[in-house]
Parts: sequence; C-alpha cells; structure tokens
Amino acid sequence: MRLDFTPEELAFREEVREFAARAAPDAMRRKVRDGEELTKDEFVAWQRIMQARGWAAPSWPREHGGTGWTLSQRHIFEEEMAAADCPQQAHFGLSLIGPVLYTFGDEEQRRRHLPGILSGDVWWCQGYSERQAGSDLAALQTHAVRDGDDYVVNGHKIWVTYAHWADMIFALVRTSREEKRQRGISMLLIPMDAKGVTVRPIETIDRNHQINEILLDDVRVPVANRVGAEGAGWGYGKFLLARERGVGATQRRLRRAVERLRDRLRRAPGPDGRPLAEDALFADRLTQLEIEVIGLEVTVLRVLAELEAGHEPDARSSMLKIRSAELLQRITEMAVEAGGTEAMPFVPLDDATLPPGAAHAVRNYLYTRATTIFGGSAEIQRNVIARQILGL
Amino acid sequence: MRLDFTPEELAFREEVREFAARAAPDAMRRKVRDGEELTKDEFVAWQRIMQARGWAAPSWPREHGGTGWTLSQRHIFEEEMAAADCPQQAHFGLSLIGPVLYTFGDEEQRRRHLPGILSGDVWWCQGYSERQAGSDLAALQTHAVRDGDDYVVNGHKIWVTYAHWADMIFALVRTSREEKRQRGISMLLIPMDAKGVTVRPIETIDRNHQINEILLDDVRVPVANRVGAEGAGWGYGKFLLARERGVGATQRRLRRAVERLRDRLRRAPGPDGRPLAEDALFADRLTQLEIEVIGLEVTVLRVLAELEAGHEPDARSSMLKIRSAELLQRITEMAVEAGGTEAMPFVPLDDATLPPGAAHAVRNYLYTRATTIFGGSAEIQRNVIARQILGL
Amino acid sequence: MDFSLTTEQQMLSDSVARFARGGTEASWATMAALCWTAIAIPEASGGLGGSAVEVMIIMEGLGRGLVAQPFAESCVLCPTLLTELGEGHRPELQGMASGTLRAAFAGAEAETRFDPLNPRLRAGRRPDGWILDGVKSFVPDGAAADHFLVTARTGSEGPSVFRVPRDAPGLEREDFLCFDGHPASRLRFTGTALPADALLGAEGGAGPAIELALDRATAALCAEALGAMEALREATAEHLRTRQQFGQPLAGFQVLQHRLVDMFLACEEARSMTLLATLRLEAERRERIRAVSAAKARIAQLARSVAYQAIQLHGAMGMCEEFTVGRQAKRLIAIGMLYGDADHHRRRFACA
Amino acid sequence: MDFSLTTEQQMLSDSVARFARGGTEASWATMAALCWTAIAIPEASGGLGGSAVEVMIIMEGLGRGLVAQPFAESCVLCPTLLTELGEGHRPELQGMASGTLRAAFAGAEAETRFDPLNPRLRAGRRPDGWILDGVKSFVPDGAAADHFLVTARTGSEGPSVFRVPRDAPGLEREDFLCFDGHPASRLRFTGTALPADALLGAEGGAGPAIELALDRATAALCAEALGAMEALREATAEHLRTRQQFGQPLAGFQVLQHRLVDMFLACEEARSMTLLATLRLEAERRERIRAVSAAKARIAQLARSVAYQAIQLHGAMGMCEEFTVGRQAKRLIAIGMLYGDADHHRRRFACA
Repeated sequence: MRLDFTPEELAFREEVREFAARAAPDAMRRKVRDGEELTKDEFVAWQRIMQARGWAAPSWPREHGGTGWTLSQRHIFEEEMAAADCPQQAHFGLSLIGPVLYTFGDEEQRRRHLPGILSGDVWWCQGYSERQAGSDLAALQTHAVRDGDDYVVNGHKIWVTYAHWADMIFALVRTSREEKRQRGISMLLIPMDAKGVTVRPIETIDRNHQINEILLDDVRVPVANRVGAEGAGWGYGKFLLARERGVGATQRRLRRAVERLRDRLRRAPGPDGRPLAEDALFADRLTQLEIEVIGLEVTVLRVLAELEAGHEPDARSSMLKIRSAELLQRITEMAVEAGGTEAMPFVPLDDATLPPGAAHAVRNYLYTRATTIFGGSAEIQRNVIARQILGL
Repeated sequence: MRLDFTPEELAFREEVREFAARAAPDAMRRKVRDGEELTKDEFVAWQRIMQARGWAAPSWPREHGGTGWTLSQRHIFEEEMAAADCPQQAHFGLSLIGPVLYTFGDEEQRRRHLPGILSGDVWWCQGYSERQAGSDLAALQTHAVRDGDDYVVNGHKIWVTYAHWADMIFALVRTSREEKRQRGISMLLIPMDAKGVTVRPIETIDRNHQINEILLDDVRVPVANRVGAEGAGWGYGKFLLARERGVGATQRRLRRAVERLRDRLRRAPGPDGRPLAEDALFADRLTQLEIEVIGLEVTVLRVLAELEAGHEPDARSSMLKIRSAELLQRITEMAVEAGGTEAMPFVPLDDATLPPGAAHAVRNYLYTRATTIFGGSAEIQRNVIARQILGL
Repeated sequence: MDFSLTTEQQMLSDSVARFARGGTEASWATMAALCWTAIAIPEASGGLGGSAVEVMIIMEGLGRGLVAQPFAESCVLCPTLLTELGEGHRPELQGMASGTLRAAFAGAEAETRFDPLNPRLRAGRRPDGWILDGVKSFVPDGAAADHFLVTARTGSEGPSVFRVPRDAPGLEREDFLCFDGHPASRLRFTGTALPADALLGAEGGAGPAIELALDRATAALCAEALGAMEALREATAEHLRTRQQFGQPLAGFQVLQHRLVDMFLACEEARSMTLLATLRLEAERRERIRAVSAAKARIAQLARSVAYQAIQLHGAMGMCEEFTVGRQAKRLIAIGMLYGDADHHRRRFACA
Repeated sequence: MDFSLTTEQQMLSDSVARFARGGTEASWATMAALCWTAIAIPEASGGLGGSAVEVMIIMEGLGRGLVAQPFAESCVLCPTLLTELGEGHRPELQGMASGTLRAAFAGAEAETRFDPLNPRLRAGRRPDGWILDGVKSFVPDGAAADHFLVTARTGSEGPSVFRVPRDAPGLEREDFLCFDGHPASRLRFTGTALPADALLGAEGGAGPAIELALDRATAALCAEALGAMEALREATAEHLRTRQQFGQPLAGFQVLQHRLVDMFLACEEARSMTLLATLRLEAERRERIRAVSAAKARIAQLARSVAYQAIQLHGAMGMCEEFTVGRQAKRLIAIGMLYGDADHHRRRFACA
C-alpha cells in the first residue's frame, strides 16, 4: 500500500504545475482566489488557453480530442490547477453533453458538436428539471410530438445554469406516455436561438443571475437532433447524473478555501483585539474543518484507485458529493462568520465602496446552500446509499 | 407576563426549601449528589420520610392521600428537592399505577393498593414491553385466558425496571385477538410471588442490574385484579405513557448536573497543567450546555402554564422528553470526557480502589443512552410531534 | 409565572399582524401613526412607556412579516441610550416618539469586532466642544437617520456617546444594502467639530447605558428572529404538505417530517429564550446580561439552523430570491450576527 | 496510490478474521503462535520486521471481533519504544517477539492529562542507579506485564524512560477493569531503586521515541476502531433488515435508513483516516504527527457517533451487556479517549 503517486505520475505533476503557474492571466487568477465569478468571455478565453496547450478535454479519450489521461493523471491535473488558482473549465459541453455524444451520439452529431465544445466556441446548457420534476426527474412533462422530420416541443425547463450564455441546450423531453414513467423520455439537442425558446432569468438568494427558466413554445427540432434511440433518453440522463456526482477534485479547492480562510483569520480582528486566528474557538473549528478536508482527500484517492481498478462508482460517489457539499457549506459559512457585521454589506449604493472581498464571501456562502440541493439533493444521495448498503 | 412565581408560591417555596435542607440523611444526599444509585431500603426510607411530612404523593389529589398541589407547587417542590440533592420518589406505584387505580380502578382496588404505595411498603413494577413489542406496544403477545374467576397468564415481559425489588406488577396482556390490535388488551395486577412468575436479571451496559425479564408461566390471576373493563387496557397504558412523558422537573436536575460538572472542571487537570475549567474549548462547551438547560427551564415553565390553563399536553411534552434526554446525554458525556483516561477504571480487582466518583460518572453516562430509547424512543417522539404539527 | 397576553397586548399583536401583511406598504409613517414609535419611550419623555413585552410583540410580528424597518434600533436602542444617559428631557425624544425624527446608533467598528464598550473612534476636547476622528463601519439604517449616537473614547477610562447631526462637518457617509436587504452605512469622521452639548451624559460614563440599550435591542432582535422562524416553519410545513414528489406529498417522507420536527423544536426553544431575555430586561445587571446573552447566543444558532432547513426543504425554490423563504432565511442569518454572534454572547454570558 | 493488499497481507487478514471469530479462545498464546507478536519488531531484534500495514490489518480484525488483547501496547508501542531508544539489542525484545515476555507502557498520570512528554514521576540519581517516586495512574494491561516502560523526569530537560520489573521493590500495583472490559493498572513508586541500566536510551532524550511509539500505537488503535465500527454498521444493518415494528422491518423507515447511511459515511471516513495515519508513520516528524493526530481526532468523533447510533438503532437490545453491540460501542468510546481524545489531537495537529 502507498498513498503516494508513482514516479511517472510525479513527473506529470511537475509538468502540470509548471503550466499551471503561468497559464492563467493574473486578473483571472485573482478572481478565482477571491471566489469571484468569471464572465463568459473569461471562461471562453480560458478554454482557448487550455486548447492551445492540448488539454482542452482532460476527461475525454484521445480519439475525440481529449488527453486520454488516466484517472490519476486527471486527479493530479485538477489538484494542481486548483492549487494555482486556475479557473475550472466550467462549461457543460465538456463535462456533460460531450461525453454523451461521443458515447451515444451518431457520427454526424460528433462531427458537428465536439469541435465547438473543445474550442469553447459553443456554450451548452442542461435542460432536465421542471417545476414539478426536481428530484423526481421521471415526472417531467415537457413533450415532443413528431411532425414529419421534426419534433414539436412544448413545455418548460427550470434551474438551468448559464442558459443565458448558451448556444445549445440538451434537454430531456417526453416523446411518449408509457406506463413506466422513465420510458418514453428522449434527449434532444436544441439551438437556443430556435423559434419559441425563451429564457427567463432567475435571481438566486446571493442576488446573482446564473440560473434560468426556459420556456419551449412549439419549438421545432429536427429528428436528427435526437441523441440515440427514441425513449432511451432516461439512460443518457442517468449517465450524466452519475458523471455529475462522480469523483471531482473539489477537495483540492476545499483545501485552498481552508488555506484562504486561515490567511483571513490572521488579519481579522477577534475578541480582545487579537487576530481571530488566535481565538481558541475559531482556531479549533478551522482545525476541525482542515482535518475533515484531509479525510475527504484520502477518500477521493481511495475511490480513484477503485475506479482505476475497474469498479463501478457506487455508494461512494454519492458519499463524496455529500461530504464535499457539507464541507464547502461549513467553510464558506466560517468565512462569513469571521467577518462578523463587517461581512454584511453587500450592495453598494450611490458611490459607496465595499470592503474588498466582503460581498464574494457572502455570495459564495449563500450560493453554496445549493450544493445540497442541485444535482441530486443530500436526501436523495442518502436514499441512493441506503438502497445500496441495505440492499433495498 | 412574568417569569416569576406569585408571593404565595414563593412562600411555599420557602417551606419546601426549609424541609429539603434537612430531610434527607447525609449519606443519602451524598449519593444523590455523586449520581450513585440508591438501594431499595433507601428509597423506602425516603418514602417514609416524605409520608411523615405529609408529602407522600405530591402529584395525587388530596382525597386519595396526595397533597392536592397545583402544577406550579409540584414544580417548585421538585425543583427545590432536586436543588438540595434529595432523592426522587422513584417507585412506579406513586407515579404510574397509583394514578391509574384512583382514576380507573374500583373501590376495592384503591382500598387495597393505595396505602401500600403511599407508605412505600409495596413496590410496583411495570410490565409493558416484550421482545417483539417495544416501540410497537400493540404487538404484545402475552395472553390471559379466562378460567372461572381467574385469568391464566402466559408470556413474558422485558425491560422491567426494578422487577427484582417489586411486590406487584401491573401488566398489559392480551385477553382476546381482535382485528384492531389495540383492542383486546387488558391491564392486570399480579403479585410477584404468584406461582409461575420468574424474574431474570438483565445486565445493562453500565454493568448494573436494574432491569429484568419476567416469565409468566400459567400464572393464575383473579379476575378481580383486572383494572377497569376487559379490553380497555390499551387506554390505561396510553394514559401512563403520557404521564411518563409528562412535564417532569428534570431540568432542575440538569442544572445541578451542570453545576457539579463545573465544580469538577475546576479541579480537573487540563492541557498545560491549568484546570480544565480554564480550557477555552471545554469551558465553552459547558457554557453551551448551561444555556440550553436554561432554555429548557423556561420551556418547562411555559408548558406548566399551559397545563394550568387547562390545555392538553401535546407535542410540547414530547419535546421536553427529547430535549431533556439529549441534554442529559451531553452532560454525562462531558463529565466522562473531563476525566480522560482517569475516567476509565470501572471495576476494581482484588483490593484495588477507584478514584472517588469515577465509576458513577461512567455508569450514568452509559445508562443515560437509554433515555432516548426507553419510554418512547426519540424517533417515536418525533413521529408523534410530526403527526401533530403536520396534521398527518 | 404567566405567559398570557393582556387584552391590549393581544390587540397590539393583531394590529402588528395586519400591518405586516401590508408588505411593502408597511411603512415607517404607518408605524408612527399607530404610535409604535413611541412605545418604548418613557411617558416623561413624550412616549407611551410601554414594557419590553410590547416591544417583543411588535418585533415578532415584524419578523413574521419580514418587514425591514429599523424598529429595534430607532425605537428601542436609541431612545434607551438617551434616557439612560440622563438625556430624557431632550426634544429629540419627542421627535423620535412621534416618528418624525430618526436616530441611528453608530457603535460598530471593524477593529473592535463585537465589543461596544471600547471604541477606537477618538473624541478630542476643543475649547468650545469636541472633535471626532475615526470610522464607524456598520451603522444600521444610517441613511435614514437625522442624527447619529456615536460611541467614542475620550481621555477618560470608559466610552462616551456623542450626538452628531447627519450634516455635521467632516462626516462622510457611505450607504449600502446588507445581504439581508436591510440598509446600513459606514461613517467616516474627519475632524468633525461638535458643540459641548453633543456629549450625552457624563464623559466616559456611557458604558452602562450602552449595555442596557444594546440588551434591549438584542432582546427585540430575538423576538424578530422568533417571528421569522415561525413563519419559515409554517411555510415549510405547507410546502411539505402540498409539494408532490415520487407520487406522494413530501410530508410523507419520514426524514423530512423529522426535519420539520427539529424546526419546531428550534422555534419552541427560541420562544423560551426570547421570553427569558424580554422578561429579564428589568432585572439587575448580571441577571439581565446572562438572560439576554444566553438568548442571543442560542437564537443565533437556532435561527441559522431553521434558515438552512427551510432552504433545504424547499429545494431549488428555497434558493430563489423571488420566494420569501430565502429572504427570510437571510434575515435570520443576519440577525445571528447583529450586536454579537453566538460566540460573543456565550463568552459574555460566561463572564457575567 | 495503491490501497490493495498483497497476497500475504490478504492471507494475514483472513487469518485474523478466523482468529477473531474464536471469541474468548482468541488468546495471547495463539497470537504468539501465529507470530503476530513479532510482526512489528525489526528483524535485527528478533522480529519479523513487518510494516504498519500488517499492524493495521491485525488491529482492524481484532476490533471487528472485539478481541480484548493489548496488541497495540505490547506488540507495537513497547517494542518501538525500545528500538527507538537504541535498545534494539536487548534480549527482552526477543521475548516480546516470541510472546513469552510482555511489557506495558506506564506513561499516563492524573496530573498531566494527555501530555506524554512532561511526566511528573521523578527519577533521582543514586550512586549505583536510580530511584523512582510517583504514580502512573493508567497503565493498560499492567497486570499481565513482566516489566514496565516508565516515563519519568530527571534533572534533564526532556523525559526519560526506565525499565522496571513487575516485582521491583517499592512498586505497588492496583488492578482494575475499565468500562470497556479491558484491564488496566495504577502503579505507585515509592523509593523504587533501579540499577543504572534501567535507564533506556539517553537521559532526558526519550521524547522523540515516546512520540513515535505512541503514534504507532495510536494508528493501530485507529485501525481497531475502524474494525469495530464496521462490525457495528453491519450488525445494525442486519438488525434493521430483520427486526419488525409496526408491521414492517425497521429498514423500511427512512429516518433509520439515513442513520445507517451516516454510519456508513463515518466508517468510510474512518477508513481513510486510518490509512492516512498508517501510511504516514514513516514520514518525517511533522507530517507523521499531523497524519496520526488528524486520524485520531476524527476517529474519536466518528467512533463515538457510530457507537451511539448503533445503541440507539438497536433500541433496548443495545443497552444490554449480553449483546455484542453495547460492548463494542463501549470499546469505541474507550478508544476515543486512549492516548489523547479528540480535543488533544486537534490541538497537537494544529501545533505541529
């Protein structure tokens, strides 16, 4: 047994580290460090930088334009990039629909869509949830009726992240009403500029616009835009959900967040005029968080080793999602606690200025409440684990 | 609004306080203070002292030999007795079967059983649970078959506290098999020396013998020993369970436990050779507990005021049970934590001696795990509250 | 003990509930018209001389209805500070009672965290008065205030309080909205010259008045939190009853039921703590401090956990600004931090 | 990284599982016959020179089977202490390897809580050796030990370690069972005279050896806890599947399902922490300390919560001494306290 990487992996780490140190422009790096949100232009610029380095798609196989890295290499890559405050490659084309297309799509779909994803030129969003179909996705109502070579799609989608930036949406729609609700669902690729597509912004409690509602009103979608077989969409959806829940390298970002918080505590005034870092209660809570993050790091390595050995991601990937969400919530909470009332100012009026970083801390704190809701709530994850470990 | 008692109540408090200060023998008081268990003889002696004062049954109406006190008086009484480290009047005759008998029993049953309860001469135990009927009491299997003027009882009861000290048991038994499981249950009063009654000790994880299993093998019980109507036992059982969950004055004992713990921390060595009481983490946890105990005290007063105003004890009595059990668990846990490895010695071998109080702290800590299990588990209490507040 | 409302108090409670349902029309003018602005001001100073219970009733109602008015600051904290400093005769108090004059308390500084008794803002003597230099970093509702009650240190041992008009020379104000939507300001004093009578009460003697004023305001905030918690609990219960998932209402899932029970337990405990703080405001100092700090410390925890659960149980809807639940949750989180967080108040409780 | 067992390690694991199923027959003699007593002792000292992974495998198995043998103390802590003090040539080590000689570590004192580096027990020089005075309040498995490795302070700065035979003059021993059923002793030294070679290693120089020996033993205890936690999780899952209440198995109740999930999460985290501690034992001091203390701090919390949940979910059965669940829970609680509780190890982690 060993916790450490092989010499080859360590050499790879050096390579990534060297790149990471100078890859991102300073302004971008500063924004990542402060937990500030990047603009779409910045995300696209970053994707171009990655493509120029040949690392446009770290998780894709080589034949589709990916790096063909092992899981360990991907892990090392993600760790090092996070440690150097490089942005994530955040668009859903790369992480979600791309893999669906090269796995289940036809040749024409691959040829048409993969290049735009790799270059960052085409931005995708994911149309799954509906008002009455959140955790219970099989209850979705948006329907597509065949009309010649088109489907005519009607319905709505909600909680669609970055829909207002997107060129394309991959959506689950009902193509027939079967007894078993999961059947009769298909996946369609729909241009966002198609007639009948309306995007409505949703403001979240962090006073930000990232998610949207999408109305689909008699939208005509060529049948050629269906991925795979009609009625097989549920399977692709599950494939994606499992990926969304998969082994991410978020734990390195958690470690960075703890480090940043520790820096902050050294400067924050605590009781008795000493820095908060010397406050026994605060320091101890931070230590507790740090220890739990370390535990998660080892768990990620364990899951990685299992995946490399060919095991299916099982209850343990739900576990990673539960634990990393919970830790992220506690870390961002503590960052706001550290500020006290100084953390409260949020929106400057007239020509007022806010203390640097204050609003980001609060924004991250508030938005992080969603990590136990979106993409399968913590309760759903626990149901999944319960079924597996109890054999229910 | 006011939090304080009326002048009359304050005068009553003085009266109780004066009595409490000298009522219990020193040895008894010391045992209560250290959390040591009293012997049966001590419990009986204490009941005699209370009877001599005219306070044999603080919760009973005057016509049955009780004090006829208001709820506030009872509360004040229990608080003051606890504050002075007086024992509780612990036998189940007083708290459970006595009230059933003067409420539902016939004249003969009252005449025969109440005096022995008041004097402490007759010790009762409660026969409800069975191996397959714990939280789900309606599943009980012990059955009584009518044979002339007797019932013939077969079955077993488990988790019977102090059965080995008891002269009598009040048991729920099945007298017929109805479709609705709750019907067909009757309550019988059975002498423990009846032929066919066997008591088997159960050792709990605190290495103590307080609870027992009781085997009932063709035990003949006169029909006259049935309380109330045949098949009505479930109602009496529920009456008792509600009483068991009712507004106790445990919060004053909690406060005493916090005070004792604070004393202990002043003497316990902490990190860096200073007393644990000066350890910021420990001191803060104790403060947290103290604050929560204060909250519970106010809640008890609020529930008391509602009961005095004639409201039914509702979800709030389950709430008191949940909260006091949880606090008791945390306080006893902290007492053991304070000891560190010094708290671990439990059973002296040969002529070894243990540090004073060490074993009691552990015993209380371990036994206290039962407070969220016995008498309606914390989960069941939450189900009860959920039904009420959700209107399910 | 007795926790029932008098007939008048019940009427007040009903009136607040009606007012709070008004939503954005729940204005300061209406509050003044209803004489609530006068309720915590002694009769001798032109107020109604109401008790802490009336304040609690109003604040609980405002919390329940998510009314963003600085009642605790403007109608409780500031008037208390003035009267306790022996300035009960000042005409400002009558203006505050009638709602025509608003004050804001400028106590918080970035450097001193939650300690209100050791301000760094410096007040120097000059021949005909005082001169103030320093920054107050967080002044709730500062933009709407006609004058500020500013804590400062002079040569003396303890803190002093100065009355500063909003248009005082050398006073710069920056305004912002907090994450809970409430307005607040930052004040920068640069050689701000004040007349001699700007000093309220005795020089260096304002400590006890500041403590009491903050305790009253803190108890009031506890009541506001209680109201908001109850509202979230009810909204969540309603959501669980009506929202369908997997072919049944969410209320059918035992895990969610028990979460709601935990919210209920938190609300009940918060009510007990609020009553404790409120009914002990008139007690001697140590008892009052222990009651108020115990209440604030615990309610900060309970409020946060209710806020989180409400968001979680509402799912994605809980994340949306358009629904009340998220906004009410944010207000609860903010209340937990105002005038000292849980850590601060546990420490204050333990040291009292 | 690689977390798989070698073929030999897998065989060892199977062997430990068979041994642990033996229950009360799981004796020291059998462990010696299987050569486990030699596993952590270097080959040069007559042992097998096994790695920390083998120790982990054995301890996890002992924990799973609730075997009350002082493997961590007698076969890991004491041998490490001897070899690290440069006493690897001592014949005692061969006796310990063969299982014929047992040692116990006498480090804990009532006055110094969890600090092993500043003993109060005093060792004074005398012409031909040393004289010991003081009390060791908690010596695991002291009654079965042939000799004790006793920490003491001399005139020097740091701690020293002395080897004291069980029948040394002026040494009184009191034995007791701990609440987890494990035996321990209290040792009182009154003018206990020892020869010069009773001092192990350099005077005042034992600190690093004590630290490393305790770290190895602590990592071993983490593995024992992991085994016990897994056993409780499995027993609880089985109980939920089979026990009927209200006409369905307990496993049908979502609240209980999620509790079991939390036990699962705790076990997985404990496994990660155990691996971390085990695989970092050979790292440089700071990294080792951080790994071991992080693991012990977290496992103390996780073990306790699994213990509590196992009792709670077993209901009244969990309270009975006759069932394994309660005893295993007690062992977990005890492990949480041995060689430093969570507070101690969080502090040690933070200061490292």
